[in-house]
Amino acid sequence: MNLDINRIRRDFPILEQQVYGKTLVYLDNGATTQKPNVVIDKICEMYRKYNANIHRGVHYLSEKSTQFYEESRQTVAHFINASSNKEIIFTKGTTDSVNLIAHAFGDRFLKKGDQVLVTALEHHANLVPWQMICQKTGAELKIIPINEKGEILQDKYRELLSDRCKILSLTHVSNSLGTIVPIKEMIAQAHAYHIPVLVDAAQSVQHIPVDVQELDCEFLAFSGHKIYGPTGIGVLYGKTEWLEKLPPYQGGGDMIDDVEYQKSTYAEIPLKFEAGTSNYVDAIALAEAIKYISNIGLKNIAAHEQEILRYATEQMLKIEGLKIIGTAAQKASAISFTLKNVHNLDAGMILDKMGIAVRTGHHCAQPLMKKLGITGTIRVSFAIYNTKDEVDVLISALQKLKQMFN
Amino acid sequence: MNLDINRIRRDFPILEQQVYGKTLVYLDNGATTQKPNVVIDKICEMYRKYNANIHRGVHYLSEKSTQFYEESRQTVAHFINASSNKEIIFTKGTTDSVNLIAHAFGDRFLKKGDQVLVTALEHHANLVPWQMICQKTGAELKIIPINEKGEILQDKYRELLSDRCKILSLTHVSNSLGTIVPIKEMIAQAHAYHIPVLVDAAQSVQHIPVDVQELDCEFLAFSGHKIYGPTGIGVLYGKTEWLEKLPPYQGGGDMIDDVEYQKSTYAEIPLKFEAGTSNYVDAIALAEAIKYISNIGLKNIAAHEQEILRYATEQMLKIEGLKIIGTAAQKASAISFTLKNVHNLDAGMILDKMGIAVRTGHHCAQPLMKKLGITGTIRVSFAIYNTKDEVDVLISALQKLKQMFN
Amino acid sequence: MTINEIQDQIIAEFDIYAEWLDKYQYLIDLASDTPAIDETYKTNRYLINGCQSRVWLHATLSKDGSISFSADSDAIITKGIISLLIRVLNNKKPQEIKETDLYFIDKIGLSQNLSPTRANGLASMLKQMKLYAIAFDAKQN
Amino acid sequence: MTINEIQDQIIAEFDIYAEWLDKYQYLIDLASDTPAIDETYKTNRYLINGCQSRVWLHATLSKDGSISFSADSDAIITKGIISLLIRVLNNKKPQEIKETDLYFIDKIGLSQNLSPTRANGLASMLKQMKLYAIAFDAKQN
Ligand SMILES: Cc1ncc(COP(=O)(O)O)c(C=O)c1O
Ligand SMILES: Cc1ncc(COP(=O)(O)O)c(C=O)c1O
Repeated sequence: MNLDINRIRRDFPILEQQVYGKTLVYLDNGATTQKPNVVIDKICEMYRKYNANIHRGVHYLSEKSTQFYEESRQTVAHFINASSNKEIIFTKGTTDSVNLIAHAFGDRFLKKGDQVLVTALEHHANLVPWQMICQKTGAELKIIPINEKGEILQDKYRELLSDRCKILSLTHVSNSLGTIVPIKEMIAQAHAYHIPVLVDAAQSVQHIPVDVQELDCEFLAFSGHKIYGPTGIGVLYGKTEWLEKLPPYQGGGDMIDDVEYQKSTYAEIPLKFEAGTSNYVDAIALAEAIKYISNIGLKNIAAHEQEILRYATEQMLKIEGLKIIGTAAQKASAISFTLKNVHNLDAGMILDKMGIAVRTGHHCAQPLMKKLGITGTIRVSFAIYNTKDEVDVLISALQKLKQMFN
Repeated sequence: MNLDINRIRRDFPILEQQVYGKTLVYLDNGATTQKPNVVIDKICEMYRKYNANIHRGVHYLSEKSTQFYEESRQTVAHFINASSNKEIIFTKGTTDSVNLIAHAFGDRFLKKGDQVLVTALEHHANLVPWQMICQKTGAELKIIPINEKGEILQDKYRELLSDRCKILSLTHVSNSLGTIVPIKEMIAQAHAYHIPVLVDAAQSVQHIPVDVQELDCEFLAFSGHKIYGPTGIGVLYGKTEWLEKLPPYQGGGDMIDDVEYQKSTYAEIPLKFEAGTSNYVDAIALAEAIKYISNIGLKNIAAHEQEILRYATEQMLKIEGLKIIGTAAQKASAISFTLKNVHNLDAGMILDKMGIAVRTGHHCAQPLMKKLGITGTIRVSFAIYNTKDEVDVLISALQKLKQMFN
Repeated sequence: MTINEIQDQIIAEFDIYAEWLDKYQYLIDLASDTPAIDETYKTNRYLINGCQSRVWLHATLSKDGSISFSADSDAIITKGIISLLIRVLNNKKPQEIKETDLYFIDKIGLSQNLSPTRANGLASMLKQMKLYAIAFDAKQN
Repeated sequence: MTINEIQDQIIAEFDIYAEWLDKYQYLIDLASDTPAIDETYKTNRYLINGCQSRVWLHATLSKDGSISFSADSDAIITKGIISLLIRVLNNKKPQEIKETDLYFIDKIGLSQNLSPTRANGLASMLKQMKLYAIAFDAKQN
């Protein structure tokens, strides 16, 4: 199927914006995606027609919003093929989801002498929480190394696996280099040592089909705002048996069963992990985003984005002095690069003035940048609404930019 | 000044909703408030025109959204009279804010033998996190008792104060009984023992003027959705010196300074406590809500709501078999009551069919309900848009309801 | 009458009322007409989890092999709903109860008009009744 | 020239360029014309915190009691901006530097066009320059 990208673009009002008198070319989708009208309209509709706090309400509005909220949980469960709605927890975002697991898992299962495994590709969100919990529990953080292309060294990974490893947490797609990590195989290998696995899917669910049962991961996290949904909402998937054995993370309303002044018993999953008033409006709008992309089809999205990625890579390699950072065999959506004699910040500022939004710097992956011996990169990252024409605009902008610095 | 409530009502689109063919009478404002058009429109505007991830972005949209986000921090700081923007941390809500403090404070300052003080009035959000941290650290949770009117027993409070108390966390206004707690005096008394104080202002900032410098509290928490703002956003205020000495809560992007694989240094406040992509859209919309009510004026709002409260109380007392639960001398916004021979759930369901939204049950204050010897109450809670006419509708509904059960 | 005949009867009764308030009034009246459960069964042992109000349910196996239920709740509307469930399932054989599909709940609009928490409560009651049936069935065989 | 005369001169220069790209080109050209800092000062000691790119700043007190600055950055536009700051404040007396109000930054539109993080960086540079002035002033008195 060939997608009609121009029709899709019309669903995203912000793409018509002018920036410094130039049509916006938005290539910062790794940081956050833009929102289709259906998502924006759903938020408005909720506030204009149905807003009321969910659960425990006996009145009409509260029943409606509770119903919509629980239907959204169903939509998310279906999207990643969870085996039950209970396995879906709404959080603030990927960072919140990872912190929840690091904290709850660490509290119950980590002690001195244990190891936690992450990869050299991780975003700070999937690194710093583990550093913190390792510091607290005395467990050791082990880093699975990569090669110069940005691919995980599978033999080193297998060497690191042992009974001392208590959990593996790894990204599905690298936000800074675009590498697609072969997580399915890695999860199977971890399971041989009974190691549970958390997948940081912040950069994958919007680009490639993700099926938690096929992957067989114990946990998976992603952010609403990176998958065409609103900010302030995210998802944590967990296998029922695991969610049931983890202690709660935050305390408050909704996550309790019975409370006395001195002690409480907790609700069943998923509510056990949803303390306080949930962000039901954004959860409902996230479900709308998921329906929107499911209608287009994740396979179609992947095909379109791969084509853009291939074309952009090809064109960029023609620019002298441009070096692509991250050349893994399997990549999704993002291209990081440096320009000879041009600092990434300078490049970002100039591209901005040409109407092109890119991200520059360390992309929340400082240790990776240090490892690669650079202070940062310029990153373009694509979404469903990007076109080859936009790539052409980028390429000529880069050429212009080079001239400015010579 | 006399407010033109009908004009204000026109700012809230949901108030025109029909429920079962009857005009909605929304008296569940303690659970969540409705949103004025300016708030809803701001969310749409952000997504349609300015959406981009904040901080670290060098492009136009990112600069704009960062600027609006930081201006919102300023608006919040000004609203509660914080002495600096750095003292404002955006969280998910009150529950998140209290958990942050309980966790960070507990980690650093609580140990076996220490005491944590809360009142018998607390919402689960300001009770369960302290239970959890006490369980973890071995500290003891002490409950300041109340009298049958729902007022804090000040002499008992003073007896509980000692050098063993390490922190006092108390509600400003009780969500279930409406009691206004004399926190200013209580904070001063805690300070005599060098005890820092966290104020749960979830039920006060929308009803009465709150000035953190005048109160002199160390921390203060509230939720956006209860102050006419969106769900998914909340505020934690903290004195600079305290925020600086607390360890970070969640790890991730934005809250770091320098990251290596094995260790990280953290950003300055407030960013140290804002891990991951903040909910900038809802933070910006919250600022809009705050501007909206500041324009009306908190004193005017308080005056109007006190008048409604007085009138409703008076009318309700005329209903035979109706008992008001919580009769403190100082109350704000909420009336809890029971009806003889009518279970609160039955009442809630019938009122709903008459178009009246109230809350029933334990109001996330189970220990308080047990203490009062009841399983729950019916609670009506008012906001700026409620009118005496609506109180009249409620009163005749209650009369009708009584008949149905006799 | 068979289970389905009783269900159809209830649907017909509720059809008379166009207004929701009248349907509720009918539930309240039903509750008042339902005999209360024996006080000895109003204990935690017979309490059903998952209801916002408290519901106690007790069942005995009659000599003819059918089940007889008694129940109570501190909330009247809840009690009215249980009394409908009992009316449908009382004095039926375990086998019948186990296999029955209670369509009347949807048809009288009860399930749409219950909050999800209340709908959970209804599901819990029904589940408990079926559990009794399963237990008695096992005992008999 | 006084500090303000130089500021006005810069404003006039930037006024020529209507397009933002041209202003940036001008900053880039300025940076290339600015002599690099002595390599011995490119150390952490002279690094300014709060900039997204690395900025090194060094200052010495000349015999006539004025301050002479030298600076560098790994980002060219940043270096262009610093070179403007230096042009305005170089060879001025500590007292003058301490008290000066740098309005040119706003007037050429730089501050509106800097991301808040970059604006922070600019503020940090300026702060560091004033700190040198304060230090030298204290030394002299
Ligand atoms: C007094 C009080 N504290 C805390 C909370 C919790 O707020 P949230 O659910 O928005 O986190 C509430 C709201 O129910 C409340 O009324
Ligand atoms: C791979 C990866 N993990 C985690 C995150 C953190 O997501 P959030 O900031 O939405 O919590 C991001 C987003 O920057 C990411 O790209």
